[in-house]
Amino acid sequence: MKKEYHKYKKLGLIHLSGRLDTVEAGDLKESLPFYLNNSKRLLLDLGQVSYMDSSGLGALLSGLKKAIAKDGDIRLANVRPKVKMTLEITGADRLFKSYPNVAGGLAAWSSEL
Amino acid sequence: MTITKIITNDIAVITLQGRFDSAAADQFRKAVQHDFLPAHYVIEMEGVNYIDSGGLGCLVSLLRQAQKRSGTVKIARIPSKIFYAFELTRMNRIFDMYDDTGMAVNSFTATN
Amino acid sequence: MQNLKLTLEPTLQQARAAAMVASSIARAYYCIATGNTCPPVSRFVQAVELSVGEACTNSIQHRPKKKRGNVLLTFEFDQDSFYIKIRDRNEQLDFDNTPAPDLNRIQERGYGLHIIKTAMDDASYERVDGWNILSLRKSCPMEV
Amino acid sequence: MKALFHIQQSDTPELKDFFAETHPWMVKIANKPSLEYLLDFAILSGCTEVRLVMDEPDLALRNYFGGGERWGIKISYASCSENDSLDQLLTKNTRFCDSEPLLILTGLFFIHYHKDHNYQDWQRLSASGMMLHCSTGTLLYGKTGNDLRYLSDMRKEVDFTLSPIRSLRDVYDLTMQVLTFEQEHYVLPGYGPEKNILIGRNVEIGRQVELHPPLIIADDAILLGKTVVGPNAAIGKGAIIDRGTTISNAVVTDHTYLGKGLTLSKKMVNGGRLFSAPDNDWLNLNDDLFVRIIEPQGASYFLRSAINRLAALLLLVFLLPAWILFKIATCFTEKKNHTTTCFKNKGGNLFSYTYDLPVRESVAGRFCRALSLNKVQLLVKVLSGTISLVGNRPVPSSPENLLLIQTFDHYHPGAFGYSEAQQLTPGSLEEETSERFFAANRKIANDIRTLLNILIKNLRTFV
Repeated sequence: MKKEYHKYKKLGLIHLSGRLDTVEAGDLKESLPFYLNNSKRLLLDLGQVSYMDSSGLGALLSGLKKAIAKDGDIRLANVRPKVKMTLEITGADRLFKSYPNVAGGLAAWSSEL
Repeated sequence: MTITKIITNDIAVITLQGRFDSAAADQFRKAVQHDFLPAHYVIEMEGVNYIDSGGLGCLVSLLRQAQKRSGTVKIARIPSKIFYAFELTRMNRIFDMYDDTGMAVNSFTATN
Repeated sequence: MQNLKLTLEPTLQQARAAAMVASSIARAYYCIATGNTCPPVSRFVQAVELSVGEACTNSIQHRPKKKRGNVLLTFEFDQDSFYIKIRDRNEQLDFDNTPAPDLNRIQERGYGLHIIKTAMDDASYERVDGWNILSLRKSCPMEV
Repeated sequence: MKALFHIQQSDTPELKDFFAETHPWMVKIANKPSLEYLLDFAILSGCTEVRLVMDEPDLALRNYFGGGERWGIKISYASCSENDSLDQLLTKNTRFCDSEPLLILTGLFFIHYHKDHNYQDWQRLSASGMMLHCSTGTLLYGKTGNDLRYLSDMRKEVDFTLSPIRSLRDVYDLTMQVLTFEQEHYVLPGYGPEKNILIGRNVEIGRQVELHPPLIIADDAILLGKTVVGPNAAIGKGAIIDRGTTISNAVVTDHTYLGKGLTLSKKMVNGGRLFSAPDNDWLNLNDDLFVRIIEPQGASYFLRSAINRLAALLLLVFLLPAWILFKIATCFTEKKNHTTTCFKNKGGNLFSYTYDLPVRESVAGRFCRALSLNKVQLLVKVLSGTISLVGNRPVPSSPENLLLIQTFDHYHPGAFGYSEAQQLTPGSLEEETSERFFAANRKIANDIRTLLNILIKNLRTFV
């Protein structure tokens, strides 16, 4: 899975791509804390993520925990239907604020700060 | 297995009775081999109470021969008892099946 | 567990006989196991008759020219299942890797094993000191 | 009157991927095969014989519908080649078609009707015969099969409607429609404790389960504690809904497992496949934690699990006092206190239990083994349904054992292991073979025997 990190003022943006499954989850889980140290507010662009299973979700959630501990947040942008389903059945869609697209997400979020 | 043949203008109606298994295979092959070969066959199977891969094999090879002469083989009056064997081997997709022998015969003339 | 043993001369006539015996035993078993009378057209009986017929025909057709070994047939049954074992002394056969016939192509031979594998609930093969042992299982038909 | 139903696999490409092995006619609308609705309709219309014509035979369908005994009619089967015309269809089934008035349904669709209405007098309705279309099929009626050949499309005022089944969305919508508005219109499986609730045979419903009508639950389904079902939920045969999961406006098909604490709304689940109605899209979620297919095990499995738990409970009742006393007595003696993690199933899932009892060598240790107190921890696992009472000796989790497990058919760990009874040395080949054997040939009687053997054996070790 590919990860691309950009910084926009107070926000960190990560473009993820590929499958967020058992194979990849561990890697993401480990890397998220580093990004969080850099910026405690992370917007994950899931536009290129085709599939996410329980372990992928687990990684995101552990990230979210750490973010909130730093009173930051992790939010999602352009979530594909297939990934959205996973979020929905687990109820995780209520934990993550998500935006239809990245630009809108960045704008909306930075305006909150 | 008893085999009766009626050949009318290049359509052979072959009526089978008894067990159509590997033991009966040779008998069947002999029966359908003769100097004048019709294009089309209708196999009437109402009286067949058992068929196995040997029997099915015979039917397929007959179909092959018929197709060489641009003819075909159709099955008539197949009893549900032996339909199972046809399904297991998907033969039901290779052969057209009619629940009336006359109709099977007519179907040739209809298509020609 | 009751069981019944048959020895077949290697002729196709005997294979036929075996299949017919199998079907009548299967009928009897159907009645005993389910307590219902067996319908004239029963998938269970058909499956057993076909598979036994195929198996015996196979071992008889594939026997080596010189050797005239017999084929041994065993029926066993309990509440749950009807078991059949077919033993012969032919060459080892590659039961698991014999390709299933391409059912979309018109093919004349090689349906025997396919029929057995699809009609039975379990079909396993083993080679034990010179014997081919084909073990078949069909579980007891559900009451209607 | 007779009826002839005709379908081709090519009619329903969209359903094929999602419902995989299931024949389109066996795809269930509110837990009832789509074909059965048509069958009921035909019977209401006064049909006494029905012929099912399909290009792909299907065993499940055969076993379900059989010869029609269950409906008191005669069902016969025939095959057709791909894209046979109506004409060919009639020709191939002449004998069936030409004796009586005939109803033909060709294609895959649903008929909205009402079981209390009268559909008998087609004659009066349309002496000349009639033909109704929907985008996925056609209904024809004629005095003889032959008449049907020359029917022209004509609208008739009838009090039933055809609605197409082409997509997953159709299946979902129809199920919802039947559940919400039309439950009284059809004969649906299960009995109704109250209005708009239908529950099948030996359904296990756990503690604090909420049922919100309308809903329908099929035979052998299991709802574990704190699950919320409905409104508008259809739970399939032998489906298992794990703790705290919420299901509303959703369909769970037969033998599907749905994991803990999930929220299933506006969705349809079949095995590992998840369909979302709003997105009108589905994904293959191969994730044991969320959804997966359950190997159909039949009622005996559920019976067994029930017996297991009951027996475990009894044992606990006997053992607990001794165990507590023992704990107090030995709170100062040297203890071996460690957690063992073992494989829960062939899939490689894990479960673990802590073990805090005096070392095997000490007198106390031998005493507690004699009373099988070392099993208390495991018995709790049995109650929770994690493992069974009698089963395989739990295999500790390790990479090499994982390989073993994956080739270990029917592996099911138990508080009391088969090989324990026979005093076979752990890890020996004899042990493994006997474990595999018993796992494969599992019998309740045998389980009981094993259990008693072990208990007695343990007692012997002390005296």
